[in-house]
Parts: sequence; C-alpha cells; structure tokens
Amino acid sequence: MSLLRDLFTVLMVSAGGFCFLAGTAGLLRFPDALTRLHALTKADNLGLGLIVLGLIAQAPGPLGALKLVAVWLLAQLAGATATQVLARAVRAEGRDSP
Amino acid sequence: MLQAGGSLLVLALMLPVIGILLIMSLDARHTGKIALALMPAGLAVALAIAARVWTTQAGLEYFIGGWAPPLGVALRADGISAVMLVTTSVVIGAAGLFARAEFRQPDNQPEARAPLMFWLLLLGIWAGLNAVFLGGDLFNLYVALEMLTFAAVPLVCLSGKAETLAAALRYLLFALLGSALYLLGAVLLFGAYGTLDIALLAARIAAQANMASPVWPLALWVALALMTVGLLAKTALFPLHLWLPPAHSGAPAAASAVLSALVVKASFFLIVRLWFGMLPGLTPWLGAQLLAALGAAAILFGSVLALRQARLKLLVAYSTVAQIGYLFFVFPLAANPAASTASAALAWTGGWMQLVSHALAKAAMFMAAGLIAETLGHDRIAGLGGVARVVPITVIAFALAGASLMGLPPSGGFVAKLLLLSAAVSQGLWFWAVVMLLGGLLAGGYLFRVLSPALGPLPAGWTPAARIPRDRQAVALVLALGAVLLGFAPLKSYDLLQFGRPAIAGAVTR
Amino acid sequence: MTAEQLYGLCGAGLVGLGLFGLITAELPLRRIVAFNLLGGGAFVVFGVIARRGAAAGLGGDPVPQALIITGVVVGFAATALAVTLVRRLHEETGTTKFDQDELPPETVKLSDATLSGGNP
Amino acid sequence: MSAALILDACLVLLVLAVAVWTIAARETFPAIAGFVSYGLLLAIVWVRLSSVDVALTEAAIGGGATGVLLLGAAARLTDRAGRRPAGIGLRIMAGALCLAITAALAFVILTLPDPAPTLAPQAVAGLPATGVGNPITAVLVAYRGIDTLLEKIVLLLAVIGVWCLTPDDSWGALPAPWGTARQDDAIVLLARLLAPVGVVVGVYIVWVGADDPGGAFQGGTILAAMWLLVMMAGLIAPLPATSRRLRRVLVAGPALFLAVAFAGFAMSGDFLSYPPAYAKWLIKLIEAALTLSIAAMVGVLVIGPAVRKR
Repeated sequence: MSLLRDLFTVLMVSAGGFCFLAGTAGLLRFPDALTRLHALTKADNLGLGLIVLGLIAQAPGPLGALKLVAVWLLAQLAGATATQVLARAVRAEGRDSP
Repeated sequence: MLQAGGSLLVLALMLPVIGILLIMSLDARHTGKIALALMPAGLAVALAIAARVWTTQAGLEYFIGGWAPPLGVALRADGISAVMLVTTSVVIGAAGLFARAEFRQPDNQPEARAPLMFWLLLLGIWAGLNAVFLGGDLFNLYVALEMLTFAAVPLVCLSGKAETLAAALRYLLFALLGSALYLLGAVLLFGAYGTLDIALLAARIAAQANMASPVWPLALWVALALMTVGLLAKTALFPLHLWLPPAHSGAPAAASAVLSALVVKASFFLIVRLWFGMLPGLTPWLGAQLLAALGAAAILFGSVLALRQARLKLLVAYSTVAQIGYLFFVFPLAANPAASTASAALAWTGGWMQLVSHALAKAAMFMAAGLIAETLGHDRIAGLGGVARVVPITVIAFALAGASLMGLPPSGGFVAKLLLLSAAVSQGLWFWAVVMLLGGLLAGGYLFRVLSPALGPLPAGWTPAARIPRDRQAVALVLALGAVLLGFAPLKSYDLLQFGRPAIAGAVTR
Repeated sequence: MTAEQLYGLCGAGLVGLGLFGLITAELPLRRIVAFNLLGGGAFVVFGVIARRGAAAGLGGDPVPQALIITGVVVGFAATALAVTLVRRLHEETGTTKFDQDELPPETVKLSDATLSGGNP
Repeated sequence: MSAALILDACLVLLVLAVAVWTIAARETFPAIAGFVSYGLLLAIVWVRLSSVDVALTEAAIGGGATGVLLLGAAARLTDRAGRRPAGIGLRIMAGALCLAITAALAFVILTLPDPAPTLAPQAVAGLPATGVGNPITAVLVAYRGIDTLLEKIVLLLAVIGVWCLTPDDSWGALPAPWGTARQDDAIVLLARLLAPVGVVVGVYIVWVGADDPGGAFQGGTILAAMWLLVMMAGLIAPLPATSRRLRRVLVAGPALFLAVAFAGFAMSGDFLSYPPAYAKWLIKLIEAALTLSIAAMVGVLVIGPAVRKR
C-alpha cells in the first residue's frame, strides 16, 4: 500500500516537474511576450496541480491535505492576476506583436 | 560584580529610546521639549554610572532578563564606558541646546519635517552610542552599530540638498560594508568559540592560547581582521576616510558636531574592545603597528588636505580625519610587549584623553563654523575677513578648540598628546613621536589660515546675513573651554580610565 | 564532504561575490543588490554554524537561527533606507552616479594655502 | 555520495550561478530579477539547514519585500551603467581581495571545531521558564529579547530615515506611487479575494509561532503585503507620514515590549524578565503588538516617502 502511494507521488511529481520544464522551454523559445505568458501559465498551473496531487498522498492528515490544496489555489489566484496585469501592460506598451 | 547597579545601565540604554517612542506618539509641538528634558536625566545616569565605577574600582555588569551569557546578553560598564557615556551626554546635551532655536516646531502651524526628524535622529544616535558603550555581546553590538548608522545617515542629508544626498548615500554604503564585515567576523567567532559574549570569548581564547596544540587558530585572526576592517570603514581611518568630509560638512552644524565628536569614535571604541578586551595580553604586535601606521598616514594626509580646503566646514571635517589618526597610536603603545606597565598605562590614558578632548573641541569647532557660516551666509575661508568683530565669542570658541587640537598647553589636547608622546619616546618608538609633532604643526597651519583673516578688518559695506543669538555662541564656547580645562583635571581622576581595564602589555607573560 | 561543509563553501562564495559587486558596481542600486548578496552569504555561514550545533533534539542551534532572523530584518531596513536615498537622489539630480574617488571640488593649492593666511 | 548530497550540490551551484548573474548582468532589471530568485533559492537552503523559521523570513523578506523595493526602484531610475565598467585595475584588485576572503572563509569553515559548540541544550532547558515551545521564539523574546527590542528601534529609525527623505514641501502628502496607481480590476479582484485570506494566514503564523515555526516578523510581513495589496488596488488610501494613527501603530509594539520589560523589574526582579506564571501570555501579547507594528513598518518602508509635487 505504502509502496503504491509512493509510486503515485513519484509519478505525479515527475509529471508536474515535466510541465514546469515545458513551461520554461516555452518561456525561452516562444517569439513574443503574450505567447510566452500563455506557455508559462498553462504549464505551471498544471505542473503545480500535479505536484500538489502527488504530495497529498503523503500528507499527514486531512488538515495537511487541505493546506496543500490552499497553496495550489492561492498560487492559481496569484498567477492568474499577475498574468492578467502583465498582459495588459504588454498591450499598453504595444509590444504584443514581434 | 552585581546585578544591583545594573538597572542604571538599562536606564542609560533606554532613556533615549523612551524619548523616541514618546515623540512618535505625542503631538509635534512637544518634540524639542521631550528631547531636551531627557538630556539632563541622561547626564545624571551617566554620572551615576561613573561614580559607581569610581567607588567600586571595578566594572558594572548586568545580565538582561537574568539570563547569563552565553545564552543571554550582558551589559557592562568599565572605566572607559563610563567616560564615554558622560562625554556623550555632555556633547549630545550641548548639541540639543545649540539646536533648540534652529529646530523649533513653528507655533500654530502644521508640523514641520526637519525639527521632528532632527530630534528623533539625535535621540537615535544617543541610544546607539550608549548601546555601543555598554554592550557586552558582539551581536547586540551589531544591532547597536546599525542603530547608529540608521540615525546618522539621514541627519547628514537633513537639508535635502543634492550634494548632501550623495554624501549620505556614500556614507551609508561605507557603513553597510563595515557592518557586513563586522557581522561576518562575529559569526566566525561564534562558530569557533560558541559564544558572542566578549568576556567569555576572552576567557575561551586565553584558555586555548595556554594549550599546546593549535595556539593561533585561523578563525580568530580572520574574524579579527574582518571586524577590524569593517569598523575602520566606520571610523573613517585613512584610507577608508573618503566618505567623511562630505558627510560631516554637509550636515547641520549641531549634527556635524555629534557625528564628528562621537559617532566615529563608537566604532573606534569597539576596535579597542576587540583588541584589548577580547584578546587580553594577546594583542598582535604587527597588527598594532599597522594600525598606528595608518593613523600616522591619516594625520599627515588629513592635515595636508585640511590645509588645502577652500571651505571652512570641509577644513574642520578633514581635521577630524587627521585627529582620528592619533587614537590609533594607542594600539602599539599600550600593547607593546616590551613596554613597562607604567608606560603602557600612560599611552592608554593619553589615547582616551585625546578622544575626549577631541570630542569636546571638535563639537565646539563645528558649532562655531556653523555660526560663522550663518553670519556670513557662506563658509569660504577666503571671505572670512573680520568675522571676529561680528561674532567674537564664536571665534574665541573656535580658537580655544583649535588650541586643544594643536596640543597647546594647558589644554586637554596638550595633555593627551604629551602622554602619547612620552609613551612613544620611552618605548623607543620615536617615529610615532615625530608624526605627532608634525601633526601638531600642520594643525597650527590650518588653524592659522582660518584665524588670521577672521581677526583682520571687516570689508567695507559688509552686512550680516543673520544675527546670531548669544546663547548659541555660548554653547560652543563652553564646549571649547571644556576641552581646554580638561588639561587641568587632577591626575588622580585619570584613574577612572583604568578601572576594569583589561590586562595589557606589561601584564602579559612573555 | 558533508552537506554543512558544502553550504558553508556556498556561503563563503556568496560573500566573495557580494563583496566584489559592492566594490566594483557602478550604479548605487547594483551596490545595494550586492550588499544583499553579501549579507545572504554571511547568514548562510551563520546558518551552517547553527546546523552544526544541532543537539537536544533540535535540528540546529536556535540562538544563531534567531540572530539570523534579526539580521535579515536589519538588512531589509538598510536596503529600504538605501533604496529611498537613491530614489531621492535621482529625483533631485536625474542621476544616481557619484564618483567614488572624487575629492570635494573646492581645494586650493598648498602653496597658495599657506600664503592666503592674510586677507585677500 | 548520497542522493541528498548530490541534490544539495545542485542547489549550491544554482545559488552561486544566480549570484554570479546578479553581479555580472549588464542591465539592472534582470540583475534584480536574479536577486529575487536568489532569495527564493536561499529559502530552500534554509530548509535544508533545518531552519524553517529562517526560511519563512527569507522568503517573506529576502525574496519578497526586498525584491519589491528593488524592482520598484529599478523601474523608476533611468540610470544606465556607462559603456565602460569600473577600471580593469580596480576589478582585478577587488577580485583578488574577494577571492582571498572567500578562501580564508572557506578554510575557516572547513576547520571549525568538532564537535561544534552549541547553545541548543541551554536554550531547551530554559524553555519552561518562558512557557513557549519554539526555542527560536524564546531566544527572540526572552533570552535575547534586548536584541529584538533594539532591532525594532532600528526599524523605527529606518522608517524615520525614509520619512526624512520627504521633500519639505511634500511633508504630510500621500506617498505617490500607490495613491495614483492605475486601477486595474484584476488587482482589485485579487485584493478582495486574497486580503482576507492573507490576514488569516498572517495571524495564524504569529499564533503558532510560540510553539512552531513562525512568529511576529514572518506574520507581520504577510500582513504588510496585504496592506500594500489593498492600497495598490485603490481600495484604501495610503497614510501620510503625519498620520497620528499610523505613528501610534508603529510605536505600539516596541512601546508595549518596553513597558513589559520595565515591569519585569517589579514582577520578577529583572529588566526583560517574565514571571513564569504569565510568561506565555505576556509573550503572546508582545508578539501580537509587535506584529501590528512590524506590518506598519514594513509597509511604510516599501511604500517610501511622499515625492515632490510637480
């Protein structure tokens, strides 16, 4: 049982890590600010979600699991707002096309 | 050592802090009154501490919260702390009286910035100084040094002029570099000895030195070097003096007086604490000579640059660079393994006399320079003609303070330099004696440059830019007189400096 | 090599880097950043010393750990003061650069200085 | 070499690489971005060094508040580094000096005494007298409470110093950048959603700080961040330096701390000592008041002074 749980965690966290890697690759390779933001947020939200999911399996109790979910939600909120503000700033400066 | 006298130490530390908290929470029109009311109280506490050290002939010690080091923090006062506490409260009090009219909150008007800030920062400096002179714990002293920096830097640019902002920024960067190096050294000492308490460190270092195996641990020397360099940057010892002249000459006169008289001395005090207090009898001889060599360079370089200044306040600031140099002769002369105990004690007393008399004289001088600049509307030395006819008391104060800086008898500066000189000669370190004499001559030169035109005739059609009230001039005069009268202090009173003094030179077993 | 030693070397390296930046950077803001690097390095060294003192069921010696917290706070206050100073200087002068080795401008020649004792 | 050590080595290399970038980057903005990630990486280093309390502080201050300060300044300053950086001679000399210092430090660190001296047993032994369970809190508020008290005065002096940099004609005016920030509904939404949560988290971190990692500073910084956020969203106005209310909040924590410290003379014989029966509650009370003051101090330090009217 414990082995199965550990395996689940390893899988999920690795998948999450891969998402982060992909997001970073997008950040570096995509041509302009908006597409970069797009790549970054998509991949990172998913990546963090997967990692949190993997870690919930290891959480000491329901309270710990709840805290992990809260972390994910807060990161979502912060990420979404930051992206929104950044995107508007990019548009305002007229740099949305390469 | 008792906890009983310790409440005095706490009070000395906390009085200025109470002042800051009161001013911040009460109405602005009380600002100056609160600060000025605390100053006699602070002086009384400092005198009480000195009296206790004098009568018990030993240091006071207080473990805060009853937690003994190494877990807790100790406050300690020995002879030199007591002297510094008294000097500090005298100079701060004088600066307060001097600034009273200049930094008065306007009546029936909205609160003004500069008066509020001046008094808060002055109290901040006072708190930081007392914390440095009483601190027994290296980290607590780090916090004290930062208090001092954070209060001193904004005072430099209180006027908000662009050149003072640049001077303040340069000062801050030097000071931060100094604190970082100091902290790093303290960290290493904790790693090697498991305590930050100076007395415990001294005991553990001495125990280690008596063991056969690794006698000179690298950690100790790296830490000492880092901390010393850091503190030298804050003391503005040549060649780390670049920040001082613009900072000290740009501040308001009352603030310059405190910065030049006291703030740079605090870090010097800590270097002495480390070299003598933490390493009793182990003071490295070569390092001590190196410090004295830097001091000698500071005397010559600072004096020559003072001679070349076109503006009075800068001249006075460069004179500080030079006078700081004398202090560093204490290291070789009081820690010379070949010197007799009596000769070492002479040098020790001479060094502290130099510190106190320079504090009084330089405070008087900056105040006088500020008043002269106010009268004339500028402080160009070329345009000082006849100023002695307008503000005679001020010029007398400047001249008396100058006499002490030059080391003319019977001033405090004379006694200080004489003691250092005779220690140097008796120990065969005559080259330091030559530098001291040369420094006195150069000081005479730059003071002559100021006094000669000041005593001359007034240019025709001259009108003062401002009227200077007598009481402000009197403050400068009293301080200058203090510097001179210090030379008349009975020899017996110098013993205070020796109480609780760590064993130095002669006592070393070599 | 132990993990503590590894992080200790990291701290030593950070101190060197921060110091280098503090001495050589041209813009004051970059010097402030370098000062923070230097502070970080010093605290890491302290943290390693704390970790080495793990005992009594604790993961590290709590005294240095607490002091690091105090130190970080003081460092932040220093940064705030320095940054505000730089911003005000920029507001007043349009630049934040100041020459490090420049002496105050108005100096007179030594030969003139000794002669100018009299009233010109 | 164990797997953990390899990971540690990777982390160390990453930290050093980011530090090099921060020093070497030509432009200021990327250098500061590097510094923010340096702060976050250091937070991980602190966890690896078993100092969760420090990690929380580092994340809140090193990466967070300091980063905001530096980024805010970099965005406003128009200075560029000159075409030629500092003279090559100076750089070589500085480089040699720094290398020597690093080498000396490294040598000292590698030869520190073994077993290492430690105060941990004494710190634990003193805990019952303080009534708290987190030894770091005990050090900060009891054993070495004087450091914490003076540190608050240092912060207060920094606030005073920052206010001192207000131009005379703007004394009493609102700090500009937050007052005139363009309203952005995304930020407004974030402020409305996050601020209540953040306040709860901040208070929670202070509350558990008595027995678990956390404390007044970490919690206070989170509260400060929430204050800044609602100001940025334009939901509340910033307070001017002349605000009596703001000043009283700034002073409340240190003043209460000082009052309790002096009361210690009467209650248990020593300055800054606590009678064991009430120690825990007194410490919680002090921490609560300090949290409020810290939040105000950090907030004011980040906002900065009012700028010149144009």
